[in-house]
Amino acid sequence: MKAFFDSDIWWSFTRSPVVVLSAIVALVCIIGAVFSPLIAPHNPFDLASLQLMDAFKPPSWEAEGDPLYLLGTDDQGRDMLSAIMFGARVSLMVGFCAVIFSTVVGVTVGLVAGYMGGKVDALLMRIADIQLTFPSILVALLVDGVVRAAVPREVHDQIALFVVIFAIGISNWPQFARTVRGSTLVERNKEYVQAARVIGLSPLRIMRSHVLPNVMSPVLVIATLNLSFAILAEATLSFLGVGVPPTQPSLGTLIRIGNDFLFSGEWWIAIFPGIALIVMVLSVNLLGDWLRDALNPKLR
Amino acid sequence: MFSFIVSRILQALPVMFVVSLISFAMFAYVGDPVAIMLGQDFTEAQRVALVRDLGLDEPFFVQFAKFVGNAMQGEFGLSYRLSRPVAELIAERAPATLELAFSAALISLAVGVPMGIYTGLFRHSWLSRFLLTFSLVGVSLPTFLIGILLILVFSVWLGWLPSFGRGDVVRIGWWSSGFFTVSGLKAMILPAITLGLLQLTLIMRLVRSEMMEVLRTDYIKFARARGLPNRAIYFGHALKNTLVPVITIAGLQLGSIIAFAIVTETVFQWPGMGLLFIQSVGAADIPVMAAYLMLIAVVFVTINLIVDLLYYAVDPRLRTGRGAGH
Amino acid sequence: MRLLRMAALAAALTGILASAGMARTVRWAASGDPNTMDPHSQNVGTVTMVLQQIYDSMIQRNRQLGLEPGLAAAWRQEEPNRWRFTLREGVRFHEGETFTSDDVVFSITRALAPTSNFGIFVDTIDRAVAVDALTVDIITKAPDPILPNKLASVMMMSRSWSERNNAARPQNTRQREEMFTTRNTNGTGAYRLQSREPDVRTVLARNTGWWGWQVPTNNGNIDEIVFRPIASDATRIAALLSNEIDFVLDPPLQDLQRLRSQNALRVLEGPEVRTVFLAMDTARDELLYSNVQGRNPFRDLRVRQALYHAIDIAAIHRTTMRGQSVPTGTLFPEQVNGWAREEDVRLPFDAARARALLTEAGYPNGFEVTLDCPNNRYINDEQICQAVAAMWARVGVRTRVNSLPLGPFFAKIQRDDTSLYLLGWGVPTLDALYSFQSLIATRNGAQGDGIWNYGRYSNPRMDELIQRMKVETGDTRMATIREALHLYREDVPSIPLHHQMIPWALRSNLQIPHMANNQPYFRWAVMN
Amino acid sequence: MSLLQVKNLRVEFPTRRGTLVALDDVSFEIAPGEVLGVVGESGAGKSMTGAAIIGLLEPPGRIASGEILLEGRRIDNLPYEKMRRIRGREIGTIFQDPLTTLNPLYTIGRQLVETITTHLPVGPGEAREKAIGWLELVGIPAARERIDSYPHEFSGGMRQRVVIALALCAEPKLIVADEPTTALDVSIQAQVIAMLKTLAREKGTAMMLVTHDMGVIAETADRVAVMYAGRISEIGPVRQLVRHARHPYSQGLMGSIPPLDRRVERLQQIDGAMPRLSAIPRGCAFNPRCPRVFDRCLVERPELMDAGTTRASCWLYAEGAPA
Repeated sequence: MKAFFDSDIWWSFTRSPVVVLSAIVALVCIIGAVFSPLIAPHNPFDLASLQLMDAFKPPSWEAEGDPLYLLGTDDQGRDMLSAIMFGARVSLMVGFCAVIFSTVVGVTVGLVAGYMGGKVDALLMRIADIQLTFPSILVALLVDGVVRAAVPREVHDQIALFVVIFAIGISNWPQFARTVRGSTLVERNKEYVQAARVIGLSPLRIMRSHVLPNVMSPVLVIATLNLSFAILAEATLSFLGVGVPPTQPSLGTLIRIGNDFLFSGEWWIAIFPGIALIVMVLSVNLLGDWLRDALNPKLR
Repeated sequence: MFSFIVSRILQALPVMFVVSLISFAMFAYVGDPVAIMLGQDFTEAQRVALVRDLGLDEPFFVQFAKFVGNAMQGEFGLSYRLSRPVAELIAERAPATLELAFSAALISLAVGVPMGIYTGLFRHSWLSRFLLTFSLVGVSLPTFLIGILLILVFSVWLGWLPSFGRGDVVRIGWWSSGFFTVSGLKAMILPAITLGLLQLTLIMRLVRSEMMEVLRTDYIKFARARGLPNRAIYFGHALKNTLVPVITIAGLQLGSIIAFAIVTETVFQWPGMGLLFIQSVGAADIPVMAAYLMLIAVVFVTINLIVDLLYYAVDPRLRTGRGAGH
Repeated sequence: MRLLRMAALAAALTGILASAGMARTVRWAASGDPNTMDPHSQNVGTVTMVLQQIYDSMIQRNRQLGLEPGLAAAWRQEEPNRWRFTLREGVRFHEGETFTSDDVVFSITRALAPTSNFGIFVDTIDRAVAVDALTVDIITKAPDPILPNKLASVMMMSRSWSERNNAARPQNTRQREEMFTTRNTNGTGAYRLQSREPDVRTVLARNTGWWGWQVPTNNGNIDEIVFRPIASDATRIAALLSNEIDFVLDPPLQDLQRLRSQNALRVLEGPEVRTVFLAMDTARDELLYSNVQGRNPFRDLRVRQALYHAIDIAAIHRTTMRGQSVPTGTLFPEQVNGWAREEDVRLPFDAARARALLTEAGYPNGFEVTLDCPNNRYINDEQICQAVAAMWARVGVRTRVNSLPLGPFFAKIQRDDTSLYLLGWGVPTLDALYSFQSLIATRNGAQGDGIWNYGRYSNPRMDELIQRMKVETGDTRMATIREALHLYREDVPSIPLHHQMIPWALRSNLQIPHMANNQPYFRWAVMN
Repeated sequence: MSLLQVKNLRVEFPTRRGTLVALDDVSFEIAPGEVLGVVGESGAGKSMTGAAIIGLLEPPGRIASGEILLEGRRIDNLPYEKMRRIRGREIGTIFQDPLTTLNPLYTIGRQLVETITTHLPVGPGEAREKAIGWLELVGIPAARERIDSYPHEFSGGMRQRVVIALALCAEPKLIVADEPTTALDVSIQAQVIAMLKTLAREKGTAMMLVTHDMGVIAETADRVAVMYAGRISEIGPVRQLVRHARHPYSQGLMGSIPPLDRRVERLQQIDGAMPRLSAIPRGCAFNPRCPRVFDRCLVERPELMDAGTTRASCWLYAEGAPA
């Protein structure tokens, strides 16, 4: 740990106020989102607690605002701040799970392809190429559309969250696979890996203990940048109305709902979730950008 | 040259095969067409008759071959939602999407490439820093929010530009074009910017990093050491080398414009294929989705082919048969 | 290359000329698009609002929704079961065919076909008989006092055109059939269909040869109507605010305040003859979408009453509808013949009573149920459902709102594939029977009875009253309606919410009479 | 007068842990037509010196103090545009790896022609003839046909010949050749060096030949500078320095010269390794490895001083050194 704080990464981290700020923002977002059930002022999912008479309250600093609702309420009387916190929770959860999913799939495929080489490599990379030809948002939409058609609506609502995670995750693995394969090819031919082979270590073990650690830093960079992509993809799907189920509104869902009130003076219903989304994604992007530069000093 | 194209087309075949297989699987197995077409009250005889009519009792590969055969003639059956031939629907919508994508691509390239070159060359100027920050905000802004904000500012507050639709279109054969009317062009501006912005920032960042990569190469150092003027180094040597990878990735990015058009078209109620597709996803209208998938695959394969040809034109190493150094 | 450029230039010029032409064009938007152009296939407002500009009926509505001669210049009930209609002379269809009694016989027969969705307007008709080219007799199975009211909704098609194009029977939308009439029209009306791209735009052009332009009240001066569906509320209103649209049929309620404050815009307000209510499956022994096993809670009157009591209609009126609704306790608004103030009384909002009733009925912990809800059909339909769901949650009935676009929504409930749904019902005939017959009567296969009764409510006493309504006249009939209304209040076959108000938003230079049936009649529209 | 004079050159790299001194107090001269060999281990500062002379130090590296003079003119502080005109025209450069120094997307002819027309007052046609002439001079067979070939159509050795042609084609007075043969096959190295040497002699071009290959130096150079940890540790005529090196480091190096012209992979004769720039010891930088280290070496840094036939920076040659 001490080594970490002494490292170049930590140094370049502390050197950039923007990066520190975005890390703090990201952390606040994550904490606010993860612990929203504990710290949110209201529970927007508890239908029974909604008071329709409290609908359309502006933010508390406005003339008609209610101190009870800091950022105002939506058309059903939901507290916007709580809705945003819960929404961010859904957005982040989908984002993280999707990235983990694509990382696991992508890294595995990349390692196998790079290590085995030959026909396995050619086949796997051909699949990745084919998928890369399709924009990931389209893949996600298609997966969602197919599942929607394949399962009854009630079942779909129950598994919708997983479908979205799967759809976004599956749309992004080739990036990881390609990078990892590239690094694996390089590592594979290095002496220590050759040596490990010669002394008869199992391929699995070699990959895990020798190849994997060396490909982790590009993977980390891609994963970070992909997190922002995944969050945006989820928001986009939800905005289009095909993402997470309406019972678990994400930030994208909130923006879609708020969009209807944008011109009627109730701007806060769309603007606050929009700001939350942008701030979250921007801070993740800044972190990812910095991480890429920090792990790849020659690019600076 | 000819054999190059042929080999590329041959390579595209498996892609098309896989895509049509997925398409077919969606078409044939998802959402049970028989149940959908029969509705509530039917007799067993009716069901069997329909199964036979649709050819669903035939072996898999026969059905698949028929599907591919029909698809090649543009025949995808009726939309479940609109009760109209899918091919007709798509043909009606395709010009809107393609014109929008074309305009967005033009914007993103015409602005993104110069910005990328500039920020790659003058890395420390304040303008570069500004553009980089701008690009980061650009990739962090979801497309739909950009669209909403543009509508709010330019349509509602300022009243300069239309907020939805294509304006007046001119028919040229079966193609409908918005390029020849004032209202069509005005209607194009906001959606094209919305759609192009993300690609613009991506292309800018791509060009920038490629430019920086190229500027670090030995042949650029050597060009400097030979005392060539900066103009010749940057725009002669560096740019051309930058373009090689940029062409590939920009080609793919431009392809994804067509996909992102789905979002833009929803926000601007742009009557293109994307709007059709999203309505179909919502309504589980499988024939439309399958046809759209096939069409997009064709578009992408075409884009890839064009990219390869450009690559071929730019990089002499490919022209001598075997690629050295790759 | 040169040639191509010339062609493009020419095309561009044509386009510019067309756009800068002198024609008075109304650009009109609504959230939904008609899903067919067949005049007898879908009895839905979004279809009618376009088709009634194109097709005429024998009897038409005037500006007060009263009746006036249409294609029939005169009519008379010759015998209790026989009506005689004298047709207008010299009327031609848009494609040139002369309109004759044969077309009337054809159209009525077509509306009677099994695939017709307009059966309710012709349910009492036995047959139509052409007496001569301009005279038609309509024979009813039983005396039908409101036949002219119903015929005001039956559009007249050309027999030769329809048969030539294999469209002798209405398109079957349930089986996803496409036929010629899905996209083509040939009416006698004030406007003809010039072009149509489903979901994109529908252009109507003035039919200068329309017989009605001779009638002084038809003072419309619109040359062209461009209809565009814009599903997104925000986009629709942005388009109006930025002068891309002249007329929005269904402006979102939340934007009214802002629209009123604009000088260039006007908001026309008025009630619609349309009542929004919640109906539930009272037929099955076990609900399709609920966690209750082995019994159907909605068959228990106490449960229906409990759900009724749990609704805070004042909150919905104030917040969800922003005042644009008339809360009601009955099946239709006062414009409808048969309405009675004493029967328009709601069960009061009383959550405690609701919980008590649920406990009494054996659901002390409530239950779960799914509420099917359209999200682009009625004013704030989805929001109403969500508000209701929250209110029911407070008495323990955990309600999942399943909101769908109108196409899938209607398809779903029309398959009886629902446990609970929200519906809004307009009354084009302005007579009580229409609502009772469609919504409350037992579905018995007869034309019109119970065809929109997707909860399959069935009450023999109610059915008897409805059958009597069909044949009785005068005070006897009024008393029957009154009794049916009272039974409706007591037995709660559905939970009424409100009559919707239908504000229209338009540019100030456009005048069009606001109609309680939410139908714009462009023959009366004037643009300065 | 010397062609090139480098006086007390100091190059620094600012980093987060303070400033690294990459070159410190480097001084030498090159006479017209003279070949100066610069040797030393990787990281000793050989290439850095070359880069400083042509004014192409990689940022953030910068010349902190000292002067570089070409024919008596200072060139280290010239504005970019003026310095550009000197590069190629007055000082030619040859880089190490011929596979990467040529732009793969342009024909070699185009690259030659643009260099010639940049610096010499000739039209494109004449420049092309000159280019063909240079290709013939550097030994490209069928130069007239091959001038329109792309770099990847040549072998490594041939490409380095093209690079040499590019460096010479504007007829510079000085060539900075940074490890010109290291990347080539051993069998070709000798040919290329021989060609380079002959050409330089014919044209009267002076050359700074950076290499770690003592064999090449012994055969080609007139004088040799030995660099260690950013400083010149010894400089003198090639014969003296090879045979009678004075500095203990040079002695170690020379001990490693194989009897024949064979490339030496590593200078392993001296124990230990050159210190990193961030950890240069106090006193003489060589002191941890020096077999003849004594007190003064640990505290005071030696300047270049006369050491008989050569000049060396070693306290052994100062007054009062232990015998």
